Amino acid sequence: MSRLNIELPGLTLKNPIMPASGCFGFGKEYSQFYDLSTLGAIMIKATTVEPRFGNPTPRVAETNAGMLNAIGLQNPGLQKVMGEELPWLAQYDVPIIANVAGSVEEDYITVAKEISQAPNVHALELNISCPNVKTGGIAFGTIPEVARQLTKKVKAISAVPVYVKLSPNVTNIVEMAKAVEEGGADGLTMINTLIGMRLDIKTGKPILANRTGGLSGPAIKPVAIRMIYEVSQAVNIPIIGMGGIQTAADVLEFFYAGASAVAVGTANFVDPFVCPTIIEELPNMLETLGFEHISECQGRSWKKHEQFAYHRA
Amino acid sequence: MSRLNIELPGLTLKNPIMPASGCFGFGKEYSQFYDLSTLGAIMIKATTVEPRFGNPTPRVAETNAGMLNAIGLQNPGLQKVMGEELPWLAQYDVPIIANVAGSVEEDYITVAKEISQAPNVHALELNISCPNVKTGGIAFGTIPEVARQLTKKVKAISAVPVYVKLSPNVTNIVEMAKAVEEGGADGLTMINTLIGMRLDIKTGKPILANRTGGLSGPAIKPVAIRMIYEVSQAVNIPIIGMGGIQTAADVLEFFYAGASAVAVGTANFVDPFVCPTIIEELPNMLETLGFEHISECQGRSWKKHEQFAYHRA
Amino acid sequence: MIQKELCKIISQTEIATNIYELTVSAQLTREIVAPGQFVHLRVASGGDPLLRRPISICSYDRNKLQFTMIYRKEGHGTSLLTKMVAGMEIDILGPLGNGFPIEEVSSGETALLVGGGIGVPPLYELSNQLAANGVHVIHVLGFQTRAASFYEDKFLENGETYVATVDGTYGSKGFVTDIIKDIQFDCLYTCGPTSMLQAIAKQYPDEKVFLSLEERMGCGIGACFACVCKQTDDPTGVSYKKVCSDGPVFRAGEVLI
Amino acid sequence: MIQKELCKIISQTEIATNIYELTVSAQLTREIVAPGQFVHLRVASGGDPLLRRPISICSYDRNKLQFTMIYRKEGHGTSLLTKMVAGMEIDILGPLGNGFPIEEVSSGETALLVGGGIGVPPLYELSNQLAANGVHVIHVLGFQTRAASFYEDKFLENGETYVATVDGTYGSKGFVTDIIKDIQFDCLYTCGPTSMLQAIAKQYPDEKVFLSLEERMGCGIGACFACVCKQTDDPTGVSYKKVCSDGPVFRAGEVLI
Ligand SMILES: Cc1cc2nc3c(=O)[nH]c(=O)nc-3n(C[C@H](O)[C@H](O)[C@H](O)COP(=O)(O)OP(=O)(O)OC[C@H]3O[C@@H](n4cnc5c(N)ncnc54)[C@H](O)[C@@H]3O)c2cc1C
Ligand SMILES: Cc1cc2nc3c(=O)[nH]c(=O)nc-3n(C[C@H](O)[C@H](O)[C@H](O)COP(=O)(O)OP(=O)(O)OC[C@H]3O[C@@H](n4cnc5c(N)ncnc54)[C@H](O)[C@@H]3O)c2cc1C
Ligand SMILES: Cc1cc2nc3c(=O)[nH]c(=O)nc-3n(C[C@H](O)[C@H](O)[C@H](O)COP(=O)(O)O)c2cc1C
Ligand SMILES: Cc1cc2nc3c(=O)[nH]c(=O)nc-3n(C[C@H](O)[C@H](O)[C@H](O)COP(=O)(O)O)c2cc1C
Ligand code: FES
Ligand code: FES
Repeated sequence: MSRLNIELPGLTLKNPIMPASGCFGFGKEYSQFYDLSTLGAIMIKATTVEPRFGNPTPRVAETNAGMLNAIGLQNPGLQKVMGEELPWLAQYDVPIIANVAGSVEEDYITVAKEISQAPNVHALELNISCPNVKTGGIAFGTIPEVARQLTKKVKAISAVPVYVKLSPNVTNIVEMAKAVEEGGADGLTMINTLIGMRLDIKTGKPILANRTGGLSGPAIKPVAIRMIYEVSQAVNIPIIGMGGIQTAADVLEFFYAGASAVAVGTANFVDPFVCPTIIEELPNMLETLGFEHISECQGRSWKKHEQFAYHRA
Repeated sequence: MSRLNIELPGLTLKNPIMPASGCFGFGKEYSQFYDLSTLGAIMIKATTVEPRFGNPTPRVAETNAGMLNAIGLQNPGLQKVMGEELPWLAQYDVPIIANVAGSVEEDYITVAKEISQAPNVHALELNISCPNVKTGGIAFGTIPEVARQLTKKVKAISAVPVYVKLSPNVTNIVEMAKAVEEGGADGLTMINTLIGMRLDIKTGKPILANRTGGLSGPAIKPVAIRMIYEVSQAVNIPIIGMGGIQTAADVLEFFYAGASAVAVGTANFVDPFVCPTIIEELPNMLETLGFEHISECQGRSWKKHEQFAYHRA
Repeated sequence: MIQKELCKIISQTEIATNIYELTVSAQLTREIVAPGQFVHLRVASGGDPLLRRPISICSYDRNKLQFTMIYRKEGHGTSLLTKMVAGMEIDILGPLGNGFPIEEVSSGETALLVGGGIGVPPLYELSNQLAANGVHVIHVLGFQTRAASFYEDKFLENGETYVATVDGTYGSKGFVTDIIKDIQFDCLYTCGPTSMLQAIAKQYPDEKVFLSLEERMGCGIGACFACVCKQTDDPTGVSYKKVCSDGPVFRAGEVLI
Repeated sequence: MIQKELCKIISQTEIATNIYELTVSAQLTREIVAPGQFVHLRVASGGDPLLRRPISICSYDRNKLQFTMIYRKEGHGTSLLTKMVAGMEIDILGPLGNGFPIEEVSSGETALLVGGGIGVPPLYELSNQLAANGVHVIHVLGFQTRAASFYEDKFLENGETYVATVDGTYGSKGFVTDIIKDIQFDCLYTCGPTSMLQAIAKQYPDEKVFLSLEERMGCGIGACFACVCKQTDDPTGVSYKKVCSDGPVFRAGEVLI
């Protein structure tokens, strides 16, 4: 019996562990280390209509228990992703979640329409929250009405369920979540990176060429947990949680907060085997804690105990 | 020659290092370790009209490179602070910045009016950003117009300059900063804690009795630096920077970002000697980097190099 | 006075399953004034973990300037601590807090010392000092299981010692509270899980009982208000004690537990 | 193939001021295919520091399954690394990247190896392999100061070796670019500060020159796009190479530096 299988809109997951967008490329590099079919799903790198080079380097800087990145959505563009990356990934038995990015509404719509038709793309992740792109983007991620509108338009043309990726850089995350739910989102993914900066002690200047960057890694985990805790109680669509996950225990913390699946980002850089390791460790950890299935953990931080009648511990 | 003295509204500082509010009580505990007169200033614990017990325990939880707290503004109340704590502190040659908190406007005004008259209180720090109190507070820290109004009213009755402490839990920190500048603030202090949460792996429940808490420590430093970088370019009042400072190098990073003085919070718990250690190390570090005075570092991340003609490096 | 000192590790041994005995050489031993005080350990020089860890002083030797702690490997911090070996240095802040009042019981009187699990260590120095004062000392120690039990032989040197294990693998099966029912005493000192302290306080509302409390801490020195507990007798609703600096030892009934 | 391995430290020595030579026993030595490849080291098991550190392979021994790195104590990560001693284990990911193409120069021809500071180490294995192939190898090594110089004697065993120091405390005063002006070669290999690489690339627009680049890295394996550089010949404006997986060695002119 599997303790880990999860059903989400568009996604039948062997397990709820997937690499986060931008932290796994299009999978090739990690296929050197393990069979990608072990993964619950793969969130591929953001795709835009045209190829993008992204920001100048340095693009990463280290922080305490975290890192900043300002890659700037570098990607080979829609045609190449459709023609090369997705077909390559099709050799694996793993659903793909395509991360869709853009500067204006039409960009999102063009990418979403086409990429959602790729046979192995089972869901879209609408990236309305990338902190590293100058033009556009920011309003989509911070103004509820703008986010709702975009979600609605993308939903109208997408061949697969649409998850919207929320930015943590807002005063009221619940309001954002409700707006995209209203717009028809099938699910949420959260959180994207916090906006941060590091300065070089010798020059006094930003370490990142882009000046600011997105903060990820264990440092942001408490912010992610808090936001998922709040949002999961306010919406009726599932959440794929992320932000600093490194261990099986972290995964449970995200489930307790209200997530129904999780993504692992930065930790892949520290340990390329982190996803399969977590997948391997989870069943034992569930067993020890007295859970028969990981879904029993979902929302445990706020659900009343009656709802856990089947729970042994 | 001192490389460290700084003049700010109401404050003549021997050096720009001060313990942050809530992390130093009213100084007594740390006076066991060193002479409090070595400090640039002291930001005392938030004071409210009435004594407050604060939140139930546990009130702290550890996170990667940070901690969560939900003390809930425990304090002995205005009368005791005026009658006992401030007179006790008067034995030291150190300006006090009084942190003023409340649930409604009148609370702030009552405390500000009276405490600003204490002879050793040289400035107020208006705490519109405490994430750990249920009633009120939150609107003051997140709605620009509300913050502006409150600042204006407190300015009108305060006998000393007023600094406003900004919350990082907002979409647009620059907007908040400008609003309180318009309201007449003499300076800003930033950042207060990010809202975060931790769940217990065994029970699934929040570790903090208050559920959520304020995230502080090195984990949040990149967020603080980014916000100070943005705000210092947008306003004409000085900033006292804080958020994760542990070392003399961190202090310079805050100056480069645009701060004119800094406060050290969580690091006091890790090393009770952290403030005097930084004060001792700063002059050498400045010397090595070729600065004659710490003020030369201020805003270096965004100021044009011409403005640093006197700088040797 | 509280010191912050880099202390050299003299020895570290796993004396029971996941239970470590750690002895350090420390000038701050001079400042220890009572059994039941604790220290705050920094287990990593960087920020992971960031906060110090409170650990009780189990015994100390003012002549050798050494003291010993016993701790259980729990989470991240104590796991890292187990990796340290003799010769390495560890950053210690202490001694902290107020310990057990040994003057509350006189020569010839009987003291009952009740420890649960990782609450047992601070009772050891207490036992030594009481025994040295001619007090009749009885120990009741509770552990989860035999493999996690320790120091019974050491306590035996000072007086009668009863052991209970939750799973019955050693001593009597059950809780310390079952054993102590039949024991007479002039003063009771206890340290252990909160549920145990609550039961004991309830069992002896009119006796002289001293409890050592645990609470999550920030500073450990009274500055951050992380570790407060309410005073029992509280007309205003805002009176409190800090476990780190007013405690960790309180007289039963003094604070709400 | 890239391996992730816990490697035992055989030795660590400070061979010049703040310059450490670290030798580890590693199965992954088998996978090293060219001088100039690098590894990614995890210096702490927790999150501080979080990311791995890229360090070049300085020499390796396929029989003993050992390899040696030389690094400078710079910031937090390398400082922690200096604390590790023989017998401890270190988490290594590697070998990474593509090294120097030794087949570009044949027996009897002359190779000029130009290293600056901490760019010197990867040239050592290169020198060994070229010398073994019968190539005439000339070394030009630049250091800040005498105290930071290392390995001159080792390079001397393979061929002529010139040293320059910025402050003139050893060898000729000045930069490696001054020395190499008068040297004839068939192929030039270089590793060091970007400014040095730029100067060399400019000095020899028409010669065979291979540069090893440095860039801040995330993953080290080509997945994160942290370490890209633009291709020189770029009609679209979006062509790039990744320093970690396409490099770190590139032919001069191939990418913008
Ligand atoms: C006054 C006092 C004396 C103590 N004496 C001893 C002793 O002698 N031997 C011993 O084994 N343990 C003792 N403890 C408990 C010990 O402090 C915790 O087991 C330890 O802090 C756990 O740290 P960790 O990193 O392994 O666990 P984690 O769960 O990773 O710790 C996370 C955070 O929670 C805090 N924390 C976790 N459990 C406790 C706890 N029970 N009490 C207070 N804070 C906690 C940690 O300090 C840390 O800040 C004492 C606690 C207090 C308050
Ligand atoms: C392919 C390659 C090979 C290298 N080989 C060597 C070698 O053989 N010997 C040696 O001493 N150094 C080498 N370096 C440089 C070495 O990686 C840095 O000195 C080291 O990462 C600094 O880490 P730190 O924690 O001490 O410094 P910190 O400044 O604390 O590091 C902060 C962050 O910046 C990164 N960083 C800082 N400096 C550099 C740099 N110059 N290049 C890349 N990332 C950097 C760190 O990896 C880390 O992520 C190499 C770099 C690359 C890219
Ligand atoms: C190097 C890097 C690149 C990223 N690129 C993307 C991206 O293209 N699209 C996206 O939605 N999120 C991107 N992210 C954000 C991650 O998907 C994830 O939301 C975030 O890093 C938090 O998770 P973590 O702490 O596990 O890394 C990127 C993150 C990193 C570190
Ligand atoms: C335990 C604790 C209590 C705090 N209490 C207050 C407070 O009473 N008033 C206030 O304005 N800020 C309070 N803060 C916030 C700090 O003053 C500071 O803004 C924040 O911790 C970031 O700095 P740091 O990372 O150096 O701790 C508190 C922080 C901590 C950790
Ligand atoms: S731990 Fe800070 S007051 Fe007790
Ligand atoms: S470091 Fe990640 S692609 Fe090169």
